[in-house]
Amino acid sequence: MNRRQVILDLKDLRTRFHIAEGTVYAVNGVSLTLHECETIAIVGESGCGKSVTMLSVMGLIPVPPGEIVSGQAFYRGRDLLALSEAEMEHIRGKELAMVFQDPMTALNPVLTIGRQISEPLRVHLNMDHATAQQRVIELLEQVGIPDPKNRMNDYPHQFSGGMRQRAMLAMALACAPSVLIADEPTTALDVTIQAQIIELVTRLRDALCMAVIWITHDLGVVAGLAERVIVMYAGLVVEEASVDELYDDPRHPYTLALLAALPRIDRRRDRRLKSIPGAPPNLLVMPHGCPFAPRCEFVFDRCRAETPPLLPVAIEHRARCWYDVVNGKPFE
Amino acid sequence: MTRYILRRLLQAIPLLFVISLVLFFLMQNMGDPIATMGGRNVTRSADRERLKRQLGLDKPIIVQYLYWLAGNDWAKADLDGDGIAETPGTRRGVLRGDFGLSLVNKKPVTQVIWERLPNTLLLMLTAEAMILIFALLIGIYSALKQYSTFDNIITTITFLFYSMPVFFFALVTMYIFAVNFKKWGLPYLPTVGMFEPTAGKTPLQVAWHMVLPTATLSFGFIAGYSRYIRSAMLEAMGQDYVRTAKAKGLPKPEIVYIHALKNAALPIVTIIALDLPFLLGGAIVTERIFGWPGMGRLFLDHVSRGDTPVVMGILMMIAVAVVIFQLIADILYAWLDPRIRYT
Amino acid sequence: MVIRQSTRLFLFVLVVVSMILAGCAQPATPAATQAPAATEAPAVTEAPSVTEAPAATEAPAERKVATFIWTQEFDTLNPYYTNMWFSSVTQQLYNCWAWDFDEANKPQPRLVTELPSVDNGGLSADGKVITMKLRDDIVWSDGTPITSEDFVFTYQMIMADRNTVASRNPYDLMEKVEGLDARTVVITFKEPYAPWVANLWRGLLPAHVLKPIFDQEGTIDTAEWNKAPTVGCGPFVFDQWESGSFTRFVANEKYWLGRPKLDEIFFRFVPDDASQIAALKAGDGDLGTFFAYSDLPELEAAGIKIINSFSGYNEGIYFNMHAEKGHPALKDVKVRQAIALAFDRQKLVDDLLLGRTKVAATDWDNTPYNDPSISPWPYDPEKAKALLDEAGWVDSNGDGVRDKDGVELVLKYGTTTREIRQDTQAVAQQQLAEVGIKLDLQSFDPDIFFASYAENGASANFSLDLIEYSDSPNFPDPDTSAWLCAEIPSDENPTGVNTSGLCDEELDALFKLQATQVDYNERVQTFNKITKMIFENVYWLGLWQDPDLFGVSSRLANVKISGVTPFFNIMEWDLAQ
Amino acid sequence: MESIAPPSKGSIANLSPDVLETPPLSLGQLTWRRFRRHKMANFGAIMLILLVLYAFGGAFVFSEAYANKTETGARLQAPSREHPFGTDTVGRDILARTIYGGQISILIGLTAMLVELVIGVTVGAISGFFGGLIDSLLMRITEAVIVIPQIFLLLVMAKYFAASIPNITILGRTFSGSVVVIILVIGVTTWPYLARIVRSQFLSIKENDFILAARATGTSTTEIIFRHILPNSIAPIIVSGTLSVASAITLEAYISFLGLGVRPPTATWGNMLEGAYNYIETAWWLWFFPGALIALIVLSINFVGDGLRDALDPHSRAI
Repeated sequence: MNRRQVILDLKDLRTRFHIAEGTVYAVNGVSLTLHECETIAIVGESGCGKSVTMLSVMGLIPVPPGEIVSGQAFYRGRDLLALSEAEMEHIRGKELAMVFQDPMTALNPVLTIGRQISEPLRVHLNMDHATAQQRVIELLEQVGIPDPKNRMNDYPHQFSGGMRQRAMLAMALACAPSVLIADEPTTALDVTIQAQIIELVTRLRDALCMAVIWITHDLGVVAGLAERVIVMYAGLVVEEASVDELYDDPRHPYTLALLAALPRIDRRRDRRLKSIPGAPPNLLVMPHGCPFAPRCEFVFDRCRAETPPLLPVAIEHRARCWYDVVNGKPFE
Repeated sequence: MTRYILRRLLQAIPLLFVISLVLFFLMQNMGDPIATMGGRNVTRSADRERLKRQLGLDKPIIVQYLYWLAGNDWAKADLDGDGIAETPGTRRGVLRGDFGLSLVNKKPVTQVIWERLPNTLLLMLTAEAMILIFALLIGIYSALKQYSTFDNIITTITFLFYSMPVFFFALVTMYIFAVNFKKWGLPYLPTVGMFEPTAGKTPLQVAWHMVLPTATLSFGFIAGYSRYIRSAMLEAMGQDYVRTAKAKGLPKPEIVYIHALKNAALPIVTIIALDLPFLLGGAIVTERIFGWPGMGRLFLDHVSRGDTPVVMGILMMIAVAVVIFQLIADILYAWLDPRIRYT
Repeated sequence: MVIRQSTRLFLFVLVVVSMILAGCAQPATPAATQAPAATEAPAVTEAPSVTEAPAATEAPAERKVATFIWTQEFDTLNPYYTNMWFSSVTQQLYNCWAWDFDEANKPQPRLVTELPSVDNGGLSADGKVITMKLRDDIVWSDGTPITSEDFVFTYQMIMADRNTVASRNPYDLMEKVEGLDARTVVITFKEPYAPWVANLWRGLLPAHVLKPIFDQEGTIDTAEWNKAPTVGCGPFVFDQWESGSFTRFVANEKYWLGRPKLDEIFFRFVPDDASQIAALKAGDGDLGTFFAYSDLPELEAAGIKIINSFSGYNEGIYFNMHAEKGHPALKDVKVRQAIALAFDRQKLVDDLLLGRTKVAATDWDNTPYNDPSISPWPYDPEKAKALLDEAGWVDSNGDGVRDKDGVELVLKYGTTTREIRQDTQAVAQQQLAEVGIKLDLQSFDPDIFFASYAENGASANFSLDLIEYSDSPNFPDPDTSAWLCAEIPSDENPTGVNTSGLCDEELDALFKLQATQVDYNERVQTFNKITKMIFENVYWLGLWQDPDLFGVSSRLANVKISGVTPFFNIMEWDLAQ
Repeated sequence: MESIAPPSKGSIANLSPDVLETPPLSLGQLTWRRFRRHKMANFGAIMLILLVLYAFGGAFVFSEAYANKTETGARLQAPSREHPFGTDTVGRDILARTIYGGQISILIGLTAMLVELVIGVTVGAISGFFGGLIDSLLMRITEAVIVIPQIFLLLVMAKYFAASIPNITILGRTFSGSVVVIILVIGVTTWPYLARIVRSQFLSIKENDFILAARATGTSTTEIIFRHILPNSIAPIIVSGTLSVASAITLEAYISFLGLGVRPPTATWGNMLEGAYNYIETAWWLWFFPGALIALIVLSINFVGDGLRDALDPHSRAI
């Protein structure tokens, strides 16, 4: 078991969106824990509820149409979901920081980079203008932006994509948060930049002893980064394991499929990449039975009738499946 | 930037030239400025002929336009009707700042306009201030409270006001607040004018007389603008950078008024800058209904008497203002939006 | 820090505001300071020293101020530069005619000792020379005596090539105007000119003010005096004119017929009829005019006295009888008679004009040249139908409209956009439809309707068949050129005013004759013949006598109104005790 | 143990996953569905249908002759059983006149919109498609029209044409020539905004790959314009056309109100207001009914236009 202190503890989080067409069941009972200085990855296809889960924790779900139906999110023992908006303002950006997918749209185009980075400093640390400026320069230096003194007066459009994401990181790290939530921060970037950013986050994590939640749809990037992986599908956690365990011994057909779709240099060349048949489920309908059943190659009757619970399948390894992929038969 | 401004201004010259030409031609068929209007003195055919000659209205239209544009002090006119042009002209033309004399009252056009401009500006700027303040308040608030009861009520009301023709609004308010309030013995608003002649032109009087016209002018615009601000704000509030700002733990006012509004302001500022010059023209209908001595009424009075110099003067003034304000809008836009640079 | 931020919060709002201020306050401020300076300057320096200061010392009690409401603003205050009703009517306040007219429209000498006549030697036997004897005590409001020089100067100004005066009538018919001495003016006409009483010296220009300007500029078109005639010769003096808002006249202390009883007359420009009515009813105005008839009962109920001032205007229909362009039916007297008989004008007057006036019988009702023996055509639709049948206009194709030789009896009936005229059109359309005449209604803005033939004016280009308006510019004289053959508008005569296009040789001769008949009785005889011809031939169909309606509040006393010069006794007007 | 909500809650549980997927809808169906959900647009549409029924259906109740029938003895009567909306200054029935006036007002709104569409779409399309010299020339003209405030231009043009067009008779009804004038004048002064919208649509659409593809296969220019680009830019044209009807009706009222509109006896809601204006105090029914009808129809059209805007917006998130 992990000996480090649990810093973030999600219990049965359920989030829905009420839109004109009905209710979108986005997150349907997610529980997970995060320890200090630990990095976990949440993996899944687009629309499986990864981002919504974390946005719910951060209190960034627009209400309405969003609604957090139930659940708790304990951060150092305090339930974030029960906090008032004002109390949350003190935690967001200071204790929990978030980096978003597209740094082009996530940065305000009409404010300078420096100003946007200095905002959390002013708000949370009550820094005066000069101190904040100084700190911004340090931060930019830290994330590897050359000539930060001048560049801090630039506007986002004057930065390249990678630099923007570095600036985003600087902004998130400004108040030295305990938890950094990175919501697919490298998706919009090309591969070399992606690697640089990952390297940067790893370095900063180690330096600051920061817990990181890395949301991604790409199992490939997870390997060198996270300690544990949580696989989500249709708003549910379907498998949870340490990185090695997951790669070596995946237990959920969805994880299997994800891995099969992954090009791996350690596999035989002639093995063809497999795509997952079908489409992700329509979350306008409350899933009944196993949500992956329509696309699952091992599906049998029980899958359609009952939703499987998240069952322990090995040490610190749990999967949500009625089928024992190791033995090739349903569980008893 | 300077080059950009210069280029834009140079581009405007042919535009203004074409506008003035078209308007001038249009105006020639607008009625006879010499036609009698229930006159008490005889305007016999001899007088009509003489006046046409004296005012240069007997000249071909292109010559009239040329005189209007470039003056006629380099040409000679036949004033006594003997067929020989011997009197040198006195007009210097628009190009040299001479807009001519009003055919109605023989005053210089510039003076005629200057006399009315302050009144119009007083009314319109007050209205514009009201429009801005209320439109911002309503627009932002209803954007923040999207789909709330307040938002729904405001949306319905703004549509009502937006759709209501100005004169109908004016008549209804006049009927209620001026006519019926008086009938019911309540404190009532004045119907027309800028002040009570007995009370004199005191600031209080003018303010009191401005209530209804300002309200009439404002409501439609408040409705329109606030709809616009609402949607601009809604769009801005839905942007990723607002979520980022929220994720940073910024307090709500700062998110709304800096991160969202500064972006939403871009199109709003443009619209306002483009609308402003039209204020110079006053509001024809409002000024007529409330008897406000401004540019709109001036225009109406002089159009109805075929007073080409004054009508041209007013229209060209507005055209120039529009061109300048369009430029200002563009520069302002560039100033507000760092992504745009003009070269 | 936070304050810094919040100032920048509304930066863009401030930008907008500063834009407004920078862009607009700039021109507004100089205008606000300049404009009054331009108009007030003479008033401040001259008017108070003459009028207000003594008034303030002599009568510290309340100033007697009367407020008049005008629905149109003056164009100019120079009497020779305007044709406009409101401007012309106001001239009796600040300017002076050689003689003006009382409520019976009889001339009253003002600048002259007596009206020139053959008996007193003022009028030569051939009617060409008029000698005027000026009073000794007449002075301009600044104290300068009024002399024959002012008359000669006025004549010169009217005739000057570079002055765009509204009308030269009848000055261009004169041979010369001379000042025999300071008190004697001699006018010599080229031909005998009968209507001189009505048309001569409708206003006087101060030579001592305007001559220097004329000498310098070559024109008085742009003279400040035209807008601010601070030197005048009426019972009141101009004080202030704020464009679009008001004009103020104050008592002329130097008026030779005695200082007026009122201290100040304030004209308020209210462009809107409803507001005028409201202001009068509320007591915010003491005098108003140009009412809709339907407002009269209410005004009277509010204690406003309505004065019907007949000023020679008779609303009527001119028939387009142009030789080529007229509708064939209208050339037949029977059709014109039928129209007269089919249109119940008495009911029109009773209902739409609330019976406040009468059906006009002739174009000269209410002038001294009227023939009282003529009364309007009666309403007799049956007879009208009979006449139309007789004339060969029958409904042969059963479409409800009479026709003859394939021509439908459809007449284009045009007038101005004035409400009462449009209403009349609607009523006429219905009544004439009952006898099988179809009317196509059209209405025009006055400046388009009255524009000349050259400007394609609707009343002058013979595109209409029935043309409705009223006109009486020479009142109380009946002289009119609208019936002369020579005035038929055409390409050769693009400014002609004969809207009927009628050329009746006999009528033409009579009109030419009357214009030279200086003897009143002879002229009346000629006019009676003219009137009879027009009436019997229905060359013109009278609708109603169109009086000027004045509403006078009970606050005002001694109010008399003349049809020619409504404010002829304005100096006697007073506030009721 | 975690559990999903009990099955009973998912009443659609029996549906197969295929059914659960949103069925593909055509643009028309999609628009109609979105429009149906827009409450105010529905209200507007219903109101509009009622108003059109009022104006055109009312003609079966009252004849035009009745609407123009003067009864000078019964002038300025307040609303009564006989004349539910009262009578006007010459005793005409206001109810009947609002019916016939409504026809003309609606006619003006629709035809002025057509004139605007024809000019605006043509100019915008040519300008956007061909670009270059033609574009800058057309855009200068467009600017020239925009630079003068519309109401000023309207007044000047209304006066310009006022004297020149005679009455016309269509289908046995005589229309004042001024109706044609007003339609033309409104159409001719309102097109620049539409032209700009269409131009920008064309500019962005013509850069799309499918246009390149069409060109590559040798599709003719006319076909590209009419088959490919125009249908794709139809949404903003429809919305702006709808709103133009409302603004044309208002503009007609403005011009009439300022005394330069449609001439009597042809009634429009606008010119009925003009004369009524002097009776604000004495005969409120003269201005109230036509004024309220104008406000109502403009409101309805604006609601419908707003609904259409939302329904036709491809970026709209609502399904």
